[in-house]
Amino acid sequence: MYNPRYIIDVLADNIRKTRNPFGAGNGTVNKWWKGVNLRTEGDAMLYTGLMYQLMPYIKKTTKQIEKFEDTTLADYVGLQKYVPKVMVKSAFVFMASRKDKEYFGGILRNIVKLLERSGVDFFYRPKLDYYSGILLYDLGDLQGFIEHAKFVAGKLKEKGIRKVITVDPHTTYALKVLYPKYTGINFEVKTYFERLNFKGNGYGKQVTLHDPCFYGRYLELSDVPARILDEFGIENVKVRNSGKFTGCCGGPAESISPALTKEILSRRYADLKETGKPIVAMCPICLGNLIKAGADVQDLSALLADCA
Amino acid sequence: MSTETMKFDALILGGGIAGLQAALDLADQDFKVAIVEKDASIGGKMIRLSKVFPTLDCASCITTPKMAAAAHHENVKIFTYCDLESLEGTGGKLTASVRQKPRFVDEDKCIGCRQCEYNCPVMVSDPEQGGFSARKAIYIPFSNAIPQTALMDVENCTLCGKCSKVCPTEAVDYFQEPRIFTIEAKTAVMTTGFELTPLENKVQYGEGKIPNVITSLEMERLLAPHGPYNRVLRPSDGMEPDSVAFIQCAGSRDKSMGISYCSRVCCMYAIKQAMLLSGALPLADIAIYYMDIRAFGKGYEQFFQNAMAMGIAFIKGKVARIDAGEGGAVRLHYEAQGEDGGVRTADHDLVVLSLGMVPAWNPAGTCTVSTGDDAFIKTIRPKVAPTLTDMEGVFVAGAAAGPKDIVDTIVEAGAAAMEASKYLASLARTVKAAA
Amino acid sequence: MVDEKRDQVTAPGPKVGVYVCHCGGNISDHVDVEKVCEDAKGIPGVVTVKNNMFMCSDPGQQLIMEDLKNGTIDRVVVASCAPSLHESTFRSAISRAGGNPYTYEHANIREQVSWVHHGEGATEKATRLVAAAVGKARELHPLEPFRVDAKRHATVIGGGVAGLRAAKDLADRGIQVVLIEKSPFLGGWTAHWDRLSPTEDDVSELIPELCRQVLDDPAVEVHTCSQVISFEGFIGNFRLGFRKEPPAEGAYAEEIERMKQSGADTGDFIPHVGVCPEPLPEASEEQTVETGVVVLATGFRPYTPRKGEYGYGEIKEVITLPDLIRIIAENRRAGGGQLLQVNGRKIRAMAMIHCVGSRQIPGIHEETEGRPLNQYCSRVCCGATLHAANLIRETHPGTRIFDFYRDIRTYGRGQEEVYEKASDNKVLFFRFEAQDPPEVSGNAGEGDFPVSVKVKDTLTFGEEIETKVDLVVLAVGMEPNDVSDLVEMMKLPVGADRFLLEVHPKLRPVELSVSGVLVAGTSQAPFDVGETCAAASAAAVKASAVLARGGFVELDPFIAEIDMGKCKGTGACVEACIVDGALRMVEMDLDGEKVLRPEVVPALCQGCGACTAVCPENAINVSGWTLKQYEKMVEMIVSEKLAA
Amino acid sequence: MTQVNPEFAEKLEDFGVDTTTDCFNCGTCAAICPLIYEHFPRKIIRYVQIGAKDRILDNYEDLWKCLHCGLCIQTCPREADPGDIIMGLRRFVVDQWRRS
Amino acid sequence: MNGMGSGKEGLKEAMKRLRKERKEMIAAAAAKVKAQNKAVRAIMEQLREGPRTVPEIADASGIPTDQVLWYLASLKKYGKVLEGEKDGSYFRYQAAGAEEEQAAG
Amino acid sequence: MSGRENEAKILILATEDCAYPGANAVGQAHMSYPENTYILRVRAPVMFPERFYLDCFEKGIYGIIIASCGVECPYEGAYEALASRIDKVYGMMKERGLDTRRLRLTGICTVCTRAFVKEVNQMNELVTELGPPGTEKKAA
Repeated sequence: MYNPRYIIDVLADNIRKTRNPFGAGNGTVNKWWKGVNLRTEGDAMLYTGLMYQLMPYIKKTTKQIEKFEDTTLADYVGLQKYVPKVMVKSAFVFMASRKDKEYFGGILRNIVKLLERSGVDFFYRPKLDYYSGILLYDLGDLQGFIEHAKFVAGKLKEKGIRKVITVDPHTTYALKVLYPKYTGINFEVKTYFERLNFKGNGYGKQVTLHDPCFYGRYLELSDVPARILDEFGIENVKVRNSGKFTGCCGGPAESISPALTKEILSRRYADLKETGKPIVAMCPICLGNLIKAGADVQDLSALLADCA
Repeated sequence: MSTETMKFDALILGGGIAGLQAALDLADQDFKVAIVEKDASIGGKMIRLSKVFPTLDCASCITTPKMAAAAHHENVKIFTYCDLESLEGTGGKLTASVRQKPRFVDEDKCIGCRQCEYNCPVMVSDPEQGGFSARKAIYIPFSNAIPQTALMDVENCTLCGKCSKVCPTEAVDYFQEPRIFTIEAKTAVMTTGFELTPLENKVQYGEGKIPNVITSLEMERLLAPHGPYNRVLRPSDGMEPDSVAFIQCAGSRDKSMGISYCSRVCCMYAIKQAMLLSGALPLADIAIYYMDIRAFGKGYEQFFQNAMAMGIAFIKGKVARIDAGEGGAVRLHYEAQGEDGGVRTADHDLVVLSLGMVPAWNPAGTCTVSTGDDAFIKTIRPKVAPTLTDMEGVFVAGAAAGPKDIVDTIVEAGAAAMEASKYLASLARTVKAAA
Repeated sequence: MVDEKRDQVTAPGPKVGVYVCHCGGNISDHVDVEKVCEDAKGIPGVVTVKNNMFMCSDPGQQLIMEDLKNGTIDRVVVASCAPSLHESTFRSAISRAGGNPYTYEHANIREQVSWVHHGEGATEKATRLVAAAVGKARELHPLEPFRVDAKRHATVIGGGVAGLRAAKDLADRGIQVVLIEKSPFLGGWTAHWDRLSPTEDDVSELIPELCRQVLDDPAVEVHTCSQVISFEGFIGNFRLGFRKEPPAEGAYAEEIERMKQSGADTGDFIPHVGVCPEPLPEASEEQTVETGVVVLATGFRPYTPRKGEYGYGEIKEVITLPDLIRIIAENRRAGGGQLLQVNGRKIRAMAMIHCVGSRQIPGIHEETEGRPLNQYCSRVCCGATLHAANLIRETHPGTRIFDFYRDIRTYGRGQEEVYEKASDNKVLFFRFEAQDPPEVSGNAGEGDFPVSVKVKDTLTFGEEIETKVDLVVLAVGMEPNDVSDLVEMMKLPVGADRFLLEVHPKLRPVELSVSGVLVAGTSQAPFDVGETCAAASAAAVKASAVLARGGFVELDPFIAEIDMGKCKGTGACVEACIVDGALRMVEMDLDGEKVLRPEVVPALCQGCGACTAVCPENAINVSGWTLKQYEKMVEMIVSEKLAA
Repeated sequence: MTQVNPEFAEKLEDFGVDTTTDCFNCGTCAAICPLIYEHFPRKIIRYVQIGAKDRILDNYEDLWKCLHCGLCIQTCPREADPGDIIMGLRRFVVDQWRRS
Repeated sequence: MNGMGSGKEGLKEAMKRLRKERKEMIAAAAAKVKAQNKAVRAIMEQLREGPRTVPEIADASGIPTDQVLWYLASLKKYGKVLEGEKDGSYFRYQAAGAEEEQAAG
Repeated sequence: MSGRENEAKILILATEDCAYPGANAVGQAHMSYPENTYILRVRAPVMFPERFYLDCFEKGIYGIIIASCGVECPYEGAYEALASRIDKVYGMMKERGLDTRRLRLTGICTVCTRAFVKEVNQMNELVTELGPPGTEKKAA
C-alpha cells in the first residue's frame, strides 16, 4: 500500500488550491452539460459533486499507481508523482480517455432525462457544482474537509440554494450528513431516483442490483431503487448480500492500496455473478470497479433511461 | 349477539407451564380458575421441548402431569384455541371477552381417534415439527396434546368430505362459527409466554434462507422422541450430520437486531442440546460459539463443566455471518480470540441459531397492562413483589415478564398465584367488612 | 345374567361388571370386541358384560350407572383407551351412581392393544387384560381419602427477605405465623446492601417497608435471637421448639455497635445492619409452637476469601464486594466527591475481580481444610459488581475501574443494560481463563499505586497486561448459611453444593422431601432479591394450599394399611420404609397382650409399597395396590381357561 | 507486559472517538470486515481501550486499509460503530502528523 | 349415519355454498394435493424397487432432496414408509407395504 | 402367531409415572411390538417381594421387564431398594436354574418409545430362544 500520509497531503493540497482532488480545474473536468439544454433557475439544483466526471481520471490514475504498489519504488514513485500539480497543469487532463469521458457524461445526461420525464423542477449551474470533499473526510483529514465543505456550502448558501438533487452516494452522504454536522448549513438532499415518479416499461428484464455501501447502510436508501425496478416491471434477482448487508466494491481503498481494492472487488464480483444476471450499479466508484472487473454492468440511470 | 358469561375467581391467560402452575396453585386453594389458551392444546412451549436442563429429564414427563392435573382439576376449566379480545375492569371485577376460534370439529363429540387425520388427503407442513414433516388439513395438534381434539385448517381443506365420512362421532362441522363468550373473574394472571426472535430479522444469519440453518426450537423437535425424523438429520437432504454448531446470542444482546437484553436461557439450552446430540450422534463434532456462557442457575455451572468434559467445543467469539457452503454445508465466519486467533471460517453440516425470546403477546389494545422497554410485561415491584403489574388485580409470571428458564418460571408462577390468592382474600375481607 | 355355576365359585364375592369400548373402530378394527365380551362372561366374578361404541359417551356411562344403581354390580371394569384419558371419567360416573370410585379398574386395550397389535393375537391379549382387570377388581375395596387434622399455622425460619416475604404472604392468607430469626435483626444480608441492581431499589426503604408489614401484622409473631432446638411431627402437625437467648459473646458485635451508634429505636432501620424489632433478650427462654407447615428461609453468607486469595488478608487494599457496597453508601452519605474514598484514602483506580469463591474448578482451585470448592455460579455477583461500578463511576467520575471477568453473567431483566452502562461509564474489562487468574501484588514499587493487578487478557490476544490500582475488590460469591443443626434435626436433604435440595427443580421446586417443609430463597441456591421473593411467595402458596381447607389436609387413600390379624410384629416394614417416621413400632394391646406392632402415619406415607415387599406375612399393603391384586392379575394372564 | 493507559481513550474523544468502551470484544466486526486481516478492526479498538497509543501510531497504515464500508457498524451488537472509530483514529493520526 | 332426508339435502346445499365461498382456497389446496400425490407416487415408485436414500430418490425422481426428505418423514409418520439401514451418512427408506402405497397415491 | 410364541408371556411392570405412559406413547405413535406382552401399572415396583418374581416364573411367565422411572423415581430411595432386591432375585433365580436375563430392570420415560420397543423386542427374542422357564437347566 501507499503511505497515506503522502496521499492525504497531495489530495488536500489539490483541493485547497483547485477545489478538486486531482488538481484539475472544475471547468476542465465538468463538461458533460455542454449541449444539454438545462435551466439555471428552478426549484432544486442538480448537484453531481463531480464524482461521475472524475471517474475517467480515477481510472487512469489507478492504473498507473497499481504498477508500483508494494514495490520498493512505491515510496519514491508513489501517487504524488502521478497527481502532482505539475501534471495537472500539463498533461493530466488529457490522460483520461475520451471514450470514458463520454461514457460517464452519458450517465449524467440520462439522469437529466429521467428527471425531466418525471417533471421535476430542477436546474443546473456548472459553476456551483463542486466536488464535495468526501475523500478528505474518508482519509481522516477532517480539517481539510471542513475547510472545503465550508467553502462549498457557503457558496451554495450564498446563491440561495436550498434543495439539491444528488446522483451518487458519496456526495449524497456528504451533503446530507456531513455538511450539516461540520458546516452547520442544511440542504434538502434527495437523490435523483427518489424524485422519479413515472413507471417505465422493462417487463421481462432481469437484473441484479448492487447496492453501494452508503445507500445500503449509511443512508438506508436501497429499497428505493428496488421499488423503482419493481414498478418498471424489472425483476431484481437478489444477490445474497444486499441492502444493509451489501458488500463493498473495494473502491474506497483505491488511492491507498489498489491491490486491496482488487481483492475485495473480486470477492464482491463473485457474489454478484452468482445470480447470472446483468449487474446494475448506482455509484460511480462501484460502476468503475465492476467495469474494471469485466462485469456486465450498467448504471441504474442507463437502465431506467432505456426503459423510460 | 348475546354472549354467554361464566364466572371464576381467577383468569389465567396462557396455558403454558407458567399458566398451568399458577392455575394449579390457585385451584389447590379452592379458587375457581379459568385458563384461556390461544393454541389448540395447553402445554405451551415446554411440551414441545425434548429434554430439559439441568436434570435432563424429558420435558413431557414434567409437563404432562401438570397438564393432566389442570385438565382434571375440579376447580379448573380450560378454554383452548381462544383469543382474548379485551380485559376490562378493576378492583375484583375483571371482564374478559374471549373469542374461541372455530376448530370445525365439535369439541364435545371428538374422541381424538384421529380417523379424520389418517383419511385426509392434504399434507401440510407441520409447524409443530419445524415444518420438517407434514400433518393433515385436519389433525390433532400433537401426540400429547390436551385436549385430544382435532381441528381443521380450512386454508388447506379441499372440502372433500372424507373426514366427515370417517368420523365415528359426527364431530366434523364444516360450518362452525367462532364463539364469543365472557369470563368474569376477580383476578387474572398473565402467563402469555414467549416466541423466538424472528429469523427474518437476521440478515447476517441468512434470514432463514440458508439450508441446514435451523432454530433452537427446531432442534428441540429433531431431538424429541416424537420428532419429524425420529432422529437428528439435516433437513436439506437427510444426511446424519457429522458436525453441528450452535450460534449463541443469535437474537439477544444485539442492538443491531433491536434486542439488547440477554435471553437468559439460550446458553443452557444450547449446552443441553449439544449434550443430547453427543448422545444421539456420538461421532459428531459439536461446537458452541459464544460470547459469555451464562450458566447461572442451580446446577447449571456444573452442567456446563460436564459438557466441556464431554468434548463439546466452546469457541469464544460471536459468529458474524453465515453463508451457504458446499454440498449443503453451512459456513460460519467468526473471529477466534486468544493468542493464535484470527478471522476464521468453519463449515458445519447443521447449524443451530440459539435464538432469543420476544414476548408472545402485547397487551396493548386488549387491556391496560403496560410493557417495559423490552416489550415484555412491566412489573412494578420487581424486587419485593415480582409479579405485580400496573393493572390492579392483574399479575404476571414466566416469560411474559421477561426471558426466563423453566425453573424460574415455575417458581414465579407460584409467586403470582400467591399474589392472586392474597388479592382474592383481601377482596373477601373487604366484602366481609362491608357486610 | 348371573351364571349359577360360577356364582358358587365367587359367592358371596364382589359382582364385577365388564364394559368394553369399540372406540369407534379404534379398538374394534383390530380387536374382536364381541369375542372379548363373550369370553369375558366366563371370567370368574363377572356378572355382566356390555359393550358400546363409546363407553366414555353419556350413553356408555349410563350403562354402568344403571347396573350400579340397581345393584347388579359392585365392581366395574372398563376396557377402553389409556387410563390417563378416561379413568377419572368412569370413577366420577361411579360416584354419581352412588358407588365408591375406588371399586374401579381399567383395562387399556387401545394404546396397549389395538394400536400396537393387529390380527388375532390382539383379541386374545385384550381378553387377558380384561381378565386381569377383573382379577384385580375382585380384590378392590372401597377407599376414602385420608384426612389429617392440620394446624392453620406456619413457622418461618429466617428473617431475611425470603422469610419476611413468606411470613407476610401467609399472614395475608389468614394463616398464623411464627417467624424465628437467629440474629437480633431482620432483613438478612439484603439489609447490608445499598441500592439493588438493576432496579436501583434502595434497601433503606425496601427493608423497613417489608419489616413494618410483618411487624404490624397481628397474625405474625416475630422472635429474634432465637434458634430452633427441637422438631417433630408431620405435615399439619409439627411441634417445633426454639430457644431465645442473648447473643453469644462477640456475636453480631459489629452490627450491635452500629446499632448503638445510630441511636436507632427498635423497629428502625439501621443501614448495613437491618431492623432490630425487639430489645435484646437478657435471659434464655424456650418455647414450643404447634405448626402445620415450616418454611426454611435460612439464607446465605458471602464467601470469605481464603487468606492470600488475590492478596486477601495480606494486602490491606484488597476488600470484598460487600465491603465496597458499604463504602459506596458511606461515600454518598458523606456527599460524594470526584474520587471514591476508603478510610480517607482517595481511590484513583480500582480493580474488580469476578468469580471469587464461585465457579471453582477442582484441579485449578485449591480445596482447603473444611472448605469444599464452590463449583456453582453465584448468579448475582456479575450484576452487583457492575452495578457498584456504575454507582462509583457516576458519583465519583475520577475513579477509574478495571473489571476482570471470566464470563459476564448479567442474565436477568435489566441486567444486560447494567453491563452496557458500565461500558458506557468507561469501565474497562479484561477477561481471564480459570487457569490464568489475575495476579494481585502489593507495593508495586513503581509510581505511587500500592497494588498491581496483572492478567493474561484473552481480549487482548492473550497478552500480559498490568493495571496499577489503589483498591482491589473481590466479587465474592454466596455460600449457604450453616444449618447443619436444622439438617440434622429436620432430616433435610442437602445437595452437593451444600444448599438445601428441593424435591425436583421443576415439579416441586420449593418443597423438600419432608412433607410440609418448604424452602425459600438463598438457602436453596443463589438468588437475587426479586428471585428470592418469588421463591418465598411460591413456598407460601404451597403452604397455603396445604392449609387452605381449614382444619385438615386431604391425602390420597393409597397408603400402607396393616392387617393386624396377620402381623407378627417383626418390624421388617419399619426397617424397609423409605420415609423416616411413616411407619413406627408402637406398643398396643392385642388380645389382652401388650405387643409391639407397626403403625402407619398416614400423613407421611407415600404409598410406595417398600414395606409390602419385606413383610413375611404379607400383612402390610398399599390400599388399592395390594400384592394380592397383582398375584390375581398374573394368574388371569396365564390362565389356561382363557386360551384361545 | 503492557501497561494500561485509559487516558488515551479519553484524549481521542476530541476526534469523535467516544464509543471504544462500548465494544465488548465479541469479534463480529473483525469477522465481517471484508479486509479479513487478522483481528482488524477489533484489535485496533482493543488497543484504544487499553491505551496502547504507540501501537496505533506504529501501525497507522492499517487504519487506511479500512474501506469505511460500514459492515462492522451495521453489525456491531453494541452499536460501538467500529468503522467510525477507525475514521476517528485517522483524524487523530493526521492531527499528530500535522502537529509534528 | 342416520339423519338422512331433508337434513342431508340442506347439508348438501350448504356445502355447495361453502365450496363456492372458498373456491380459490379449495383450488389452491386441490392443486397442492395433486402435486403432492404426484411426488408421493414418484417417491413410492422408487421405494418399490428397493430401499433408497434421499439423494438416490432425488436423483431418480428429480424432486429436490429437501422435499424428498419431507415426504419421507411425512409418509413415515402416517405409516406408509419405514426407515431402514444406514448407508454411509444416509438412511435407506422402504415402503411399508404395497397396499399402503395405493392409499397414498 | 403360533401358539407357542403366544405362550411365551412377558410381564411388564410399568410405573404409573413414567413407563406406563411411555408404553401408551408407543401406542400413540402406532409402533408395534409382540402381543405376548402384558403391561401392569404399578406405583413403585419396590413393593414386590422376591418371591413374587419367582412365583410369576412358576406360574408360567417367561420374562419380566420392570420398567421403572429409574433414578428419577418419585419415591426417593425406592429405586435403590428395588435395585438391590433385584440383585437378590437374580441370586435366587440362579439357584433355581433360571436364566437371569428373564428378569430385567430398566428405566423408561413417558416418551421413551424406542427404548420401550427395544426392551420388549429383546426380551421377546430372548424368551423365544430360552423356551419356558425352568427348561434351561435341562438344556444345559
